[in-house]
Order: sequence, then structure tokens, then C-alpha cells
Amino acid sequence: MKLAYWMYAGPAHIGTLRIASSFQNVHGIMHAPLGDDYFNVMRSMLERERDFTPVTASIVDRHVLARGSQEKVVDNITRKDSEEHPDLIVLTPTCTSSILQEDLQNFVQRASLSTTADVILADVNHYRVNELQAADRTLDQIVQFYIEKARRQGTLSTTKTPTPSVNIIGLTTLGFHNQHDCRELKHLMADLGIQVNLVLPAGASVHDLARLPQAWFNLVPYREIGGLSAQYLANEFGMPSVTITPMGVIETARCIRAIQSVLNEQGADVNYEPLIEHQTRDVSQAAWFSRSIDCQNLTGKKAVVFGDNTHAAAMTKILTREMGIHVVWAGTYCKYDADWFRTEVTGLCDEVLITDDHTVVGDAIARVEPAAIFGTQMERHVGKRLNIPCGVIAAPIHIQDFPVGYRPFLGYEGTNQLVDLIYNSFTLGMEDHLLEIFGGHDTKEVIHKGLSAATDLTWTTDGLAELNKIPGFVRGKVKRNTEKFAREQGITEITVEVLYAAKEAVGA
Amino acid sequence: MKLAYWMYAGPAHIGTLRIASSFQNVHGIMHAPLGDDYFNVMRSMLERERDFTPVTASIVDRHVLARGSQEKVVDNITRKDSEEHPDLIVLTPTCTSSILQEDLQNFVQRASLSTTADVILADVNHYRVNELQAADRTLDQIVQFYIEKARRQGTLSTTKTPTPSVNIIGLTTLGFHNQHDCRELKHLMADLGIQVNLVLPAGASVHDLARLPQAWFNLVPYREIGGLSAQYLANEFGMPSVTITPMGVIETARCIRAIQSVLNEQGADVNYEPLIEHQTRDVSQAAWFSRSIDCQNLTGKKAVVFGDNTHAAAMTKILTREMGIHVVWAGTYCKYDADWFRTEVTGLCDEVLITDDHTVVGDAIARVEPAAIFGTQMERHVGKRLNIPCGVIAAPIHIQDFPVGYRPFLGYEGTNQLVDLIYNSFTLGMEDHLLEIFGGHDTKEVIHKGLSAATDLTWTTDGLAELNKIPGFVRGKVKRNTEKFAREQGITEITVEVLYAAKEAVGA
Amino acid sequence: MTTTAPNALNVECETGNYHTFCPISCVAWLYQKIEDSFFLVIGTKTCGYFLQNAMGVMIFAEPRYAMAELEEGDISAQLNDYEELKRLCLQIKRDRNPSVIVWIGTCTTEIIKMDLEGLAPKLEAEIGIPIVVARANGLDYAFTQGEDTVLAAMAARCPTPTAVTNTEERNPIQRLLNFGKKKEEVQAEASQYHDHPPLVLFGSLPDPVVTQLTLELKKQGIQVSGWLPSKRYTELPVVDEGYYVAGVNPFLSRTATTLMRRRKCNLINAPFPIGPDGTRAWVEALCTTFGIEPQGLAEREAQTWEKLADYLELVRGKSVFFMGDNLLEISLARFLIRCGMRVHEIGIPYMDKRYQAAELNLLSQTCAAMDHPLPTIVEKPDNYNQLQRIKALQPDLVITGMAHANPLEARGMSTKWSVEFTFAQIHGFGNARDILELVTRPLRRNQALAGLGWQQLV
Amino acid sequence: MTTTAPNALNVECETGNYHTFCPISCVAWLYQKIEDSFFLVIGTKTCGYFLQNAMGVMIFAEPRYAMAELEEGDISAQLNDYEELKRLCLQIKRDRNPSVIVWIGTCTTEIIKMDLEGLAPKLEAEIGIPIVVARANGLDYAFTQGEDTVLAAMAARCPTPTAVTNTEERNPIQRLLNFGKKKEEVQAEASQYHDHPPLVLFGSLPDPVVTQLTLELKKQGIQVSGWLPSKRYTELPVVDEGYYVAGVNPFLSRTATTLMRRRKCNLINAPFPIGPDGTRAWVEALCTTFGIEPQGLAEREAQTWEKLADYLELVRGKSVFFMGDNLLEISLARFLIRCGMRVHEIGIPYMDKRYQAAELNLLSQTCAAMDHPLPTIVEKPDNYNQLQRIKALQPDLVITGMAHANPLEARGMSTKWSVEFTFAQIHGFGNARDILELVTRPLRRNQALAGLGWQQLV
Repeated sequence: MKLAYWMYAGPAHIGTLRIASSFQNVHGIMHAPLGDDYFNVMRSMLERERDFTPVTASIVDRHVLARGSQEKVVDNITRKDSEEHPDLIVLTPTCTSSILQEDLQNFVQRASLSTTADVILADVNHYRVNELQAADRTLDQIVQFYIEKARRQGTLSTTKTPTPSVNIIGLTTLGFHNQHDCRELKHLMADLGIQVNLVLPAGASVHDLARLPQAWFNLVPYREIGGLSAQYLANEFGMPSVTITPMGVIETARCIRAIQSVLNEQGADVNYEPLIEHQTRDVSQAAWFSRSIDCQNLTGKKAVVFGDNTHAAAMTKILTREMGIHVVWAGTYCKYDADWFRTEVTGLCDEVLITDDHTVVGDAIARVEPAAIFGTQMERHVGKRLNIPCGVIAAPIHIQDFPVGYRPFLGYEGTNQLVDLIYNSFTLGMEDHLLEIFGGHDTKEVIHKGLSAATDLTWTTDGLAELNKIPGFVRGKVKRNTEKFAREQGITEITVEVLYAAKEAVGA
Repeated sequence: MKLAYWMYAGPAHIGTLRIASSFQNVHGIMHAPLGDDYFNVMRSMLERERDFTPVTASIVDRHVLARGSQEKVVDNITRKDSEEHPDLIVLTPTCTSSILQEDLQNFVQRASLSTTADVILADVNHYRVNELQAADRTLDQIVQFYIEKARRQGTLSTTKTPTPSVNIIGLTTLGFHNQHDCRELKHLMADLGIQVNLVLPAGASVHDLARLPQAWFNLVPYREIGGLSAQYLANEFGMPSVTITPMGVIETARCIRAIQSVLNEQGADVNYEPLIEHQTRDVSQAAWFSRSIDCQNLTGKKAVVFGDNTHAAAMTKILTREMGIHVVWAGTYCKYDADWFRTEVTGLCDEVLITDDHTVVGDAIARVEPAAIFGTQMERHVGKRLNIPCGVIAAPIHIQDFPVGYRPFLGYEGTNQLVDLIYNSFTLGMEDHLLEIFGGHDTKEVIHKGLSAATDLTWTTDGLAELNKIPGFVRGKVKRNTEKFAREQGITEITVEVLYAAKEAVGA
Repeated sequence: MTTTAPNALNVECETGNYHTFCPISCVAWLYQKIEDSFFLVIGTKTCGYFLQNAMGVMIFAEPRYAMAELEEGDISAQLNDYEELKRLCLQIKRDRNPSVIVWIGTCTTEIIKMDLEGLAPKLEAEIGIPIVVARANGLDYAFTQGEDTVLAAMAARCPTPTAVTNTEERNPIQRLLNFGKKKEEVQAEASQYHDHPPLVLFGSLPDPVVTQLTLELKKQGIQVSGWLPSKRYTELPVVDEGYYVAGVNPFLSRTATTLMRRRKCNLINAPFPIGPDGTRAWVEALCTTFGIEPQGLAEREAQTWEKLADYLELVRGKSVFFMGDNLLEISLARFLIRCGMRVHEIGIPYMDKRYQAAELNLLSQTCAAMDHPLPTIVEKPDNYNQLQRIKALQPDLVITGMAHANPLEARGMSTKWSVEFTFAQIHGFGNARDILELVTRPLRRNQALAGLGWQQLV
Repeated sequence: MTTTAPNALNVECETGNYHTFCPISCVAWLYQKIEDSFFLVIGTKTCGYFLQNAMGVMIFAEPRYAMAELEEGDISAQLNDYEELKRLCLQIKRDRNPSVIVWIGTCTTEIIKMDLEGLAPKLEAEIGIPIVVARANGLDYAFTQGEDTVLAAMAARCPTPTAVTNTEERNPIQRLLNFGKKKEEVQAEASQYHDHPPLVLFGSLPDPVVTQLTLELKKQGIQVSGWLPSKRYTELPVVDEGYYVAGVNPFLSRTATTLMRRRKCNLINAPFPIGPDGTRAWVEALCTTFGIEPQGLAEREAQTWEKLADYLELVRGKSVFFMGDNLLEISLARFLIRCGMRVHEIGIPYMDKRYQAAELNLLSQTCAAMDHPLPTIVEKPDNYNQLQRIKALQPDLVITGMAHANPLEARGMSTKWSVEFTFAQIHGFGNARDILELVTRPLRRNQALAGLGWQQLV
């Protein structure tokens, strides 16, 4: 057992249902007790979906438990088949029902005898993988299912499109800013003269999957979802993949260059350098912002980064290489894929933090006292407590991650949005500080309560008075540094002279 | 004299320079003492301009004062003419130099004898008009100058373009979200099949002004700037104007319908209803948001609105008619155009506030205690003090009003951005409240200090204890309502029973 | 499958394929209500993710609840349940030191047959903190019934008078009301009450509502000895044979049964104090039980209705459809019919006809009084079938779970989340406005948006 | 127009068409420094809009400064200046009750010849609050010189010893350092000081820097009797004939003159305590004046340089161009040359060769020591001409006003805002790092961005 207050990634069935309900006309059936169907609430409320979520719970209650689930599950599958006419029905248990160790594969076979729809059982271990891994796996499973079906039926189309084309794989419902990323990636492909063969799974029909091999390459913008499918397509059809997340001006350029080389290897003759140059210099404002005075003032400021692999790695790169910000530590909650993360951020931060325990993350933030945090909603709240601004860069999703206005994280407009996120995170913090510096001038308390509690050191009255002249937001740090210095020097009484000697000693 | 801590609109010369430096290749010369040229700093820093601001100060110092300015001003004009080769040089004094009552018109004439550029003196009264009025006037002056010049030279082109076309008038540098509004309006015109003849003054060349009469109509999206020019063009050439600000789904539709009727009157046969329908239902998310559950929870919430005429009026309409929010008062600082504002918001709010005194606005907010404010940066700070969230909808401009990411206020993408602004304003406030409700549960102070200070009423211990169970963000209001009720009832001691009797009486 | 209800109310039963929240939700309000408690939900990642999503921001505020997340080793019984739970409870004791730890059993603990009731007494003795076990699982219960499982378990822990030396000390409400008063004042006040057997109310309500209902009964000279739950576990009300008990919520049938059977209390069967009509009936039932003539109750009800006049304008003649979610449906339907609305269907997850008997009777009477046909009650509804009926009936308002609200709105139907009635303050005379505030919000909103010109957005 | 400077420093003068902030800016830091003051800027909307834009967020915090905004009636002399100012000052007295109101005259009051010096004594007598008049106008002064006008006016208000009964009471720094100490301890401490004539320092520095410099002199046995300005107007330092005074900033020539001519003080001409070299020279000059042998000063300087080693790596051999803004240019250039940088040009709004004589001498010596050609000093520069020179010279760093930074950056030039040196804590040994932190930030940044691959963005 694990004492858990919070988790960064959801359970496996959420991942499966994100994939199933991203497709057009695919219905999910959850074999689960009452109340386990909150996926429907999340999708309806967070995505503000106008349509009913195509997921039905086949309720397991005491009665069903007693006499076995098969009849109910099969009934519900055949019923949805006739009510909704889906192309595919995906059956999934939840953590709970998966322990019943029923032969769900058999239920599926039984049901599919009388359905028009295809029926498959999502093949994931609900105790070994999380939402993200399950989503990657389920997408792969559906892709394989329809590629093999098409192969059997002789409807597989492996002829490449006449002009360069791409499958964009891994964009799903309830994904962090996925809707806007999708729009931006389509724009980018249009600018590159690349036809979008298929976006997967968001909005795709399972009938389209037989056309997957027509594309010249697969683009997998996120590390978490789509990789398995792209690998399968590479193995089966030798389709090349570009797996560089186009986030930030440097990585977007690198992604475009990788696309260029993939296309030219297949006989195209494209040169994207002028476009990269034009976008970076004139269209995107991010490269200019990096050079501008606003950004100069961020130079060397301390930040920490935490999130999923994709966003935490990309953000670390952007902060360090594009903004000159000092990333003290960067971390991911994707423990299962930690090696990738370490490789990506090597040399860009002082430390790497791999954990899915939010209290460890919170403590690491408190220890470092960065000028800004880039993390999840959890880190945003940690920041609120510590009075450190936080820009949200990764799931777990929250209603605020589904803005109505256009807010992509990827591509060139994404670089602009990121500039605002970064700039506002630092300056909003600064504004609060300025208000404190200038605001409380007439009414400042002489001695901050509890400042000298529980320490082996004594602050003299003059030392304390001087300490209290220091603005509140750095006072704690100055106090700690001074006390550390005093201990090292064997000083027990901290006077105003000791305070300034300490300041000079630490060079700050 | 007026004791002033803050002003909503800048001095006249700022307006003149906003127009001059919006044009391409127009140079402004400020005849002013050292330090009056901070317009250059504002433009360079706020707009993050990559180019040097085309404004030069011709410095008035003690020495110049003593021997007269003419030589220096004329020298600086001719010098800039040869250094920068502008098409037009606009000379303006500031409040200070305007009192010297020099014959600047004569300086201009003298200088223009030896310049290639046209030279004009901005014709505004620096003590009678503010930034917005001066901008409107200077734009009008430049338009008239070049129309008349073209007429004299026989280069005026009055033949209408073959297909419907528009001049978009009033978009300037240092305007509130003008850059993004401009992009959005161009998109909208493209969607309507209307060719953009000229955008004025942002990015226009003065050479283009002779082509103004070619357009089928003028679109003036902002009430503050552009109206005079459109009026002049109407008088001279009978050009129709559309002056409806396309902000929010209702007003955008109304603006498009007005355009339709203007075009059809000139022989076009356009029907924009399908586009309005499509945008409103499927592309913009605003109409759907209005109907969604998130917005339902905003129904009847109290808000106040304050800003310039354009944005305050438009916001009042959107909150009331599109979101079902109760606008307690709406106000403008455009005192010189107050009648227009009153007409626009009639029936949409309980009260109208016309003032340019920020303390009056602050007091009005404190009195009403709305759930959210929509105002300027000043109201945002008032909100911070009162712990009321504020969405910024109008100038005075601030670095935060120049986001790098795409954030128009106008058109259909503008409607989406406004949804986020409105929703976040209300919910971020709510989040803080939730944190207070749920967060402080274990550590709540028993009696809030100073709660009973200076009142003729006594709260009994039980009454006070009950009052302290009420969340902090409404506690003040409940206390005031209860005391009001007690006074009306002649009760001097407030017990828990009185508290609840009051609650029932006010029906809240 | 149709059965005959009292007064010929028609109760049907459907497939049970409906959406509602998991009964472990009750943790969200109970941990706040009982300030010295800690709730430990023993379940899977699925349970944990539900809690953090359903409760949104609350998790950030260091709540007094957590998951005991079952991992593969727990499921396959490779680990010792007792040792695992002990480890976690010791950590909770160290970090938070609560007065009680409530173990919330889940579907998973049911399926793997974890013997929580067997483990708790042993561990309680070993670590020295009371452990209360509630099986708030989705196999047996729906949404609000989670509270019922917890209160039923706590009812067994209420002290008897002999176990308590000073009862006054243990009545926090009484103590609060007496705070700062001199002893003689307290005694003088006691005389304001009729002499009646002790009365304990059960149901978790926000503190202000507890105060309001307590004061309402004080007006009739009825003294409330205690509430289950109390604000602190250490202040659980004294309960003994012959005490009278009354519930304030319709979903507390197990708690009622436990108090009757295990603690030998007398249950006062009454409608629930929701709406002016229900509140009056509830107070009357209590008065009747104690042989007290109600004072000014009819006037109080009438005055309350008067204050609702503006809202009544809006709802009168409008129709409403309850999809079923929180078991408050019968009480709300009864009140809304009294307000002049028409009720098409009352979906409800579970219907205890005995515990709700008085409420069902009041519903029948109300229908008769308002000339309203007896509405169909659908137990364990099937949401798909309901949506077909809604499409056909086109009600003015659908009260529904969170999953269906947006899609219905997109189809031009006005909706209200049923869950809001669970969290809002709706009990007693004073809060009747709050119910109508919620009910009329979609109606007022869609009126306000009339100018928009778009009804359907799919 | 070339004149010969001491040590053959080349000082040129240009058109004066350059950008700098208005001298009324000094209000921004002086109102904070002098905690019981209120600053009233008597000018136009143009002045007011500058203040609110330049000071950004500060205005929101109910500052102790405001505009007396001149309207058309004031300009055309239809209104009575005395009555108008009286009305405003009474309101300020009522709302804020400051110990002093400082009237800041502007270009406009100069042009309309408003007789502020004539009006103030009368009004001061009438309303009972001291009124200090400073003509911080842009016709005569640049940016930081605004402070000079205010301090010069205040110098005239410093009390004489005879006017003060208890001098110790009036020295807040001394009082602070003695706070909590017993009387005998204070006396014992007094013996740590050499016996020297009273010394008053002038220049507005942040409180921590005041403490640092005071302590620095204490190490040499020099006691600072007071600072102008003090933290409170009511605690202005005692000043008398024969007192010694020394400035800490290069833009305070009028204050120096006032103290010498009107208050008969002896001015210690010294370089300014900016950078380890300047700080050492400043302390030495004070020691020399009082006939004190400096103790450990060379070591202190050497240690400070050691601590700068990492930054020195970055700047050594790099070139810098000062466009001219805040009159700190000579001191900063001298320090940066000592750091191993090359200085192309020192633009400066105004150059008082007498007041800056010691600093100019140190500059010459530094150039000689570092084998650096004597840089050109350009007084009243012409920004357009400077930009042409910068384009030709391609310096590694341009220190410039806010208007030119972004366009220069867009052309691949590294820039630093000169205004930041005005607001940062740059005085004394301890703050030398802060200067280099600012100077190297653009260099470090542009190093960090090397991977971006884009230098020019126009």
C-alpha cells in the first residue's frame, strides 16, 4: 500500500478511454462499479464537449458480482452496437473489475458475433501502467487491429501520396493543450507544403487507418503517446518517424530540419531554411524577445521545471538555451521513461528530479526558492503557498488548461505563447515584490514575528533592525545565508557588521 | 490646479506622436525640454520595437529659451530631413513649450522651404484635449493634408475598386491590443471577401492616402480614434462608415450586417448570414460557452466595468447580453464623449459612472463589492487590495497589454479571448475563496480582529462565533447586512438568531 | 418491473446503467465537517484519481484524507494487510494525530474480501487511535449513501450516558450557545424548553445550517441533545435506549436502522426539512412526537413562501425532469411541485420506501393539493433511456449529473447539476431561497441570453 | 567645441539632442527615502504622465507624491497661484499630514515664472508645515540632477548646533547602532573613534548602503555625524561652519556649493565610493583630511577585487560605450577601465569639472595604470551622432537610456540600461559585485543565447 494524497498521472483505463473517445464513432464500454465512470464528467466539463461522451459504464453491482458479468457486458455491447452504430467498441475494465480475472476476451468474442461494430478488449495491465502508458498502448492496439484487418481484406493502401505527407500521431482528447497544438501543427505542415494524411487519434475514423502507410513519415510530437504506433509502422512499413517535439524556436527548427532530411531521403527536394529564418526573425516574436531588454532582465534568474517528459524537457531547453535562465533542477513524473529525460536535459540544469511524489517536488521547490516555477497545477499551488509564481506547462489537466482562446504550446505561435507564459511568470512575481517594497513603506513592522525562533544564534537588535530593512521576499534567504556564514565563522551573535560581512562573503 | 495622482489618458502630444509614428516613414519632432521625450521609451519598451522610434526631441533649454527656438527647431527639421529622408515631418510642442506661444506654423513654413519632406504642425490645444482626442485630430489633419495635396496635384483616385473594399481606420501604435485586433480584422475582411484598401495609420505610407476614396466604405472599430477622418471622408466623397465595434458575438454580427447593407446599397449582392451562423455556432466558442454549464454558474453574478468608451461599452454589452452577468455599474473616463456612452449602455446596467478621477472609481468598486471587475490596470490594483479579481479591458496601456501571443479583442477569435478573460476573472477569484474555505479549516482564528470596531451595535459572543464561521470573502458583507437589518429593526445586540433573521430578511 | 408504492406512487426499476459519483465522495464533506478526523480511502488509483478530480482544488490544501493505494502486491495478497495498514496509520498518527481514522472501504476491498472490520479493532488497540470502518463501495451504494455508511458506523460509537461524566461538556452546540453566559442564565434558558426525551438529529450539514435547524426547534421548545456527526469525533452525541432520533436527509436509511436496532432509539419518521413545506412537516412531526403544540409554524411557512414570490413567478408552470443522482430527488420534487412546477420523472439511485415513507406520503398529498399527476419514480435508471424520454418530453429543466449537462445544454435543454443540491445549504425555512436560486439560474440565464439568437449549438 | 580638462582629458560638447529622464524623476526615490515627506510636482499633464509611466507600479501604492496639475486657468494666470497651492497643500496636510512638503518646480513653472520661492515662506507660515522648493526642471537640469536641486534646498534647512538641544537624539543612525546598548557601552564605543571635526555625508542612498558606508568609515575611526538626506525630514543633520562634508554621488555639485557657500562647510573633494578603487580612494581622502592613517584599506580593496574574479574574466578586454544619462558615467567608466575594459566614449549630460575634479584625476591615473588611452568625454551628447559612432565602433557593450536599448539589441549590440545603475546598490566595497552583475548580464545573456543562432533581428 502507498499513502497517496495526489497523483500526477491517472489510472490506465483513463488512458484507454482518452484514445477510444478521441476517434470518431468509437464507443467505450467500461466494465466497472458505479462511480468509476467519471471520465465522462472530465471530458464533458473540461473539454466543454457539446456531444455526449461515447463511453457507457456497464455497471458491476453486488447482483452482477454474484451471478457473473458476462451476460451484462455482452448485452451492453450489443445494445450500444444497435443504439449508436459505432465502428468500433472498446471494452475496458478498471482497476477494480480487472481483479475479477474474468475472461473478458471471451466476452468480446461472444459479443462480436452479433455486432456490426468491431469489438476489442483494451490490453493493458491496470496495476503496472498508468494513463499515459495505457494510452500509448491502446492507440497501438487499435492501429495494429485495423492495419491487420485491412491487410486481411486487401484494402491496405501502401502507395505513398504523390506529394510529401505526414501522419501526426498522439493528439488526444483531454490532452494538455492538444486541440490548439493540433491546429498549429496543421498550419506548420501547410507552411512546409506537407499534406496531412491523418491526425491520430483526435477526430480520425478507424476506417482511415488503412491509409496510414500512404504518408511519407510520422510525426510524434509528444514523447508519451504515439511512440508505440510509430514504431509499429516503422517495423511494418519502414515508415520514418520524426519524434522531436517542436516546442521553442530551437527545437521547432530542429524538428523542421529533421523533417526536411526525412523528405529529401525519399526523393523530395525541399529546403526549409528560408522558412525557419523568416519565421524566427519576423513572424515568431520569441527569438526577438530572447534578445530584447525584457528578457535580459531574466538572465541568470533561477527557475525549476517539473512535468511530463515532453513538456518538462522542452521547457528546460527553452529556459536555458533561449532565455538564459538558470534551471536549478528539472524533473519528470514519467518514472518509467526516466532515462530519456535525463539524456534530454543533460547539461541544461544542475540537478534532475525523477519522482511521482508531489511532496518530494514541493520540498525541492522550497529548498531552492526559485524566482519562478514551471510545473503542473500542483506546483502552481505549492508556489502560491511559497509566494513564488508558477507557469503551468503540463498535465494533470485542469479547466484552466482548456482555454477557449488560441493557446498552442507547439510551433511558432506556441513560441509566442511561451514567451508570455515565461515573462508573466517572472514579472507578476516581481510586481508583487515591488508592491511590497514600495507599498508597505509607511507601515512596516519593526520586527518580523518568529524570525529568530529556534536557532542557536542570537541576532543583536541592530542586526535585526537591518535585516528588517530587507524586502520580505528575500529576507528569509538573507537570514539563512547570514546564519550559515556565522556558524562557519564561529560567530554566535549576529550584528549589523556580521550581516554585511556575510553578504560580501557569499557575493550576493 | 488639480491634485492628481494618476490619469487615465495621456497628454495631447502623446496622441499626436502615436499617429505620426504609426505611419511608415514619418518623423515626429518634439519641441520640448529635456525629459519630455519619454514617448520614445514607451514605444520602445512596451511595443518591444526593434526600430528606433522615429521621434526626435528638439531640446528647449535655458539657452534656447533666451535666444528663441526658431533656429534650433528649423535646424532639427532640416537635419532630420537629410538624415532620415522621411515623407513627412510632424512638429509638435508639449504642454510646456506650447505656452511659449511661438509661431510654430511659421517655423514649419520656414523649414519646409529647404526640406524634401512635407512638414506640418500638429494642430491641437494641449490644455483642452487629451491623448485620444489629439490622436483623432492629428490623424484627421494628416488625412486632409494628403487628400488636398493629391487633389491639387491631380493624383487623387476616387474610382471605387472593382470588388468590395474597406479602409480600416484608427489602429495605432501603443493602442490597447491594436496589433492583434488589426490582424483579426484583416482575417474577418478576408472571410467576408472584402479587400482591405488601407489600414490607417498603422503601417500606412502617406503616399497611400490619395487612394483612400477608392474603398467602398470605412470601418472605424474604435470610438476614440478615426471618427473625425471617417467623417471628413464622408463629407468629401460620400463614403459610408461602419462604426460598430465588432466585439462579442452579438456586436460582431451587427457590425457584419451593417457592412452587408453598406455593400448591397452600392450594388453588391452579399449575404453574410451563413458566415455569421457558421462562425457563431462552430468556429467561435463564445456562443457555446454562453450556453455551457461553466457560464451558467456566472448567471446573475455582479460585475462592474470601467474603461474607455469603446471597451467599456462593448464589455457591458457582452457581460449582460451574452453571459447573463449583472453589471451593477459601467463607466468611462472619456468625459468629453459621455453622451455616446450613456446611450450605448442604457438598459444594460444599473448605474453609469462618468469620471476621470481614479479615486471615485475605486470608491465605487468598494461600495458595490462586485464578484469581478473589468477595468484598466488601475482597477486591477484596486481589485488586488479588495481581493476582487479584475480582467483588464482598456488602456492606460501597460506592458501586460502587449502580449507576444495572439490576443485580439475584436472579431471571432476576440470573442474566444474574451471568454477566457471573463471566465478566469470569475473563477480565479473563486479558487482563492475555495482555498480559504477549505484551506484554513484547522487553523482558523476564533475571532477576527477589529471586526466590531467603531459601531453602535454589540455582537454577542455566539453571534460573533457564528459570523466567524462564514467564509472571509463574504463575511464583511454579511456583517454589514446584519447590522443594517439590526438598525432598521431597532436591535442593539446581535445574537445568532438576529444573524439568521437578517439573512432571511435580505433573502440571501 | 413495477411495484406498488404507498399512495399508489409508481416506482419503476431500470438497468442501473446510470452515471453518478462514487460513494467515497462523502469524504469531501465529512472530513471538513468532523474537524479532528482523518479519512483513509483504501482503494486503487481509480478511486484516488476520482477524488482528486471530483474535489478539484481542495486536495491542495493539505486535506485530512488520503488514499491507501492498493498496489499489485496487495491485490495478489503477497503483502500482509494488517502490517500495511498499520504502517500507513502510524504515519498518519505521526503526521496529523487525528482523534479518529475512518477507513473507507471501496469496491476493491470488497472484491479482494479485505477484512477491514476484523483488522480495525486490533489495530485500534495497538496504535491507540479509534478506527471506524465504513464500506462506502460502489457495488452496494450510490453517491450520497457513502455518508450513510460512515454515520451508521459512527452511530455504533456514540457514547452512552453512563460512559460520560459531564454531558453538558459534550454538547458543543449547547456550549456554544451558552458561551459567555452565567450559570443562572443557562438554567433560566433551560426552562424555555419543554420537558421531552432526548432528541438526536442525524445527517451531516454545514455548521450554519445545524445552528439554524437547532434554533428552529428551540422556537418550539424542543431541545436538540446532539447531532450525528458532531464537529469533533470526541464530541459524538450521547445515545441511549429510548432516545428519539430524526434524520435530516433522505439517504440515511442505514444510519436510521443502526440507531433503531443497535442503539434501541425511536426513529421519528418525518418528511425532510427541505423547502418551507418539508421543514414545517418535519418540525410538526417532531412536535407531535413530543406532544407539543407547534407555535406559529403555519405563519412561519407562509412568510417563507411570501419571500419566495419572485422566484415562484419564474418556475410556476415549468416542467422538470430528475435523472437521479443524490437521493434528494423525492424531497426536491415534492417542493418543486408545491412551487407549481410539473415533474415528469423522478430518477433516483435507490429508494428505501420505509425510511422515506413520510416523504412519499407528503409527495402524494402535495400532488393532490396541487392537482398534479403522481410522477413516475424510476429507481436505478438507465441514462440512455432517460435521454430518449427527455428528447420526447422536452422538459423546461433537467436536473442531472455532471456528465450530461453540457450535451443537453448544447441541444437547447436547460439543466441544473444535481450535485449542487448536495453541497448547497438547502435545509430549513431560511434556505428555501437557495434551492430556488439554483433551480431558476438556468431559466434566468437562458432568458438573459434570449437576445443571442442561438438555442441549439450542435 | 573642445576644452582642456584636468590631465588633458578631452571633453567635447554636442547638440544636447539626447534622451534622458526628466529631473522630476528624483521624486521616485526621494519620497521613499524621506519617510515623512510629501512631494508635490507642480507641472502639466506631460509631467504627470511621465511620472506614472516611469514609475510604473509604484503609483498604485498610495505614494507620498502627487501632481499639482496646471490647467488652462493657471497657465493664463487667471487663477491665483497662492490660493491654488494653498488649497492643494491643505488637502495634503489633511490627508497625509507630512513633516515637509517639497514643491518640485518644472519647466512650466519656469516658463510662466511662477514665484515658488516667494510663495513658499508665506504658505509655510500659514499652514504650519515646512515647504521646501526645488526647481528640478528640464530646462536647466538632467535626470539625477533633480536630486541635487532637492538636497541643495534641504541643505539650507539643516539645523545649526545651537538650534538643537540634544544632538545625539537627532542622529538616527547613531541611535540605531546604539539601540539597546547601555550608556557606558556607548561611551566605550565613542572611544573607538578618532577625535575629528564633525563629518556630514550627502547623497540619497538606500538605507542598507548608508549603514555599510557608515560602518566602513567606523573601521577607520571616522564618525559620521549625519547624512543628507536623513530618513526623516525632522532628523535633518546638524550643519555648521567648519563642518566637513563629502558627497557620495557625482551629480551633487549644487548641494556641495550650497554647503560650502551658504553653510560655510569644508568640502572634501574625493572620487566617489563606486567600485573598490573608488571606495578606497574616497575613504583615503576622508582619512587624509582628518590626518588619520588608513587601516587595512589596501587589503580590503584587494580582497574585494579577488571576490570579483569570476566577473572580471567576463569583462576583461571588452569595450564599452556610455551614451550618457545619469552623471554616474565618469565613476563607472573609471571602475570598468580598472576592471580591464576599454571605454570608447563617455557621454554625460553635464560635467562639473571642479566637483568631479578628484574623480577625473582618478580616471586619468587609472587610464595610465591600465595602459588605456584617455577616453573622450562628450557633454550634452547628440544621440543620432552617437549611434553613427557606435555603428562604426561596434563596442561590446553600450550603456544607454531606455529608448535606445531594444533597437540596439535588435542590431546585435549588447546594451545595459544606464538607469539601472541609478537604482541599484552600487556604492562601497560590498556592492562592487552588483555593478559587475549588471554590466555582465547582457554579456552573459548573449553568451547563453549563442546557440540560438540569430544575432540581428532587423
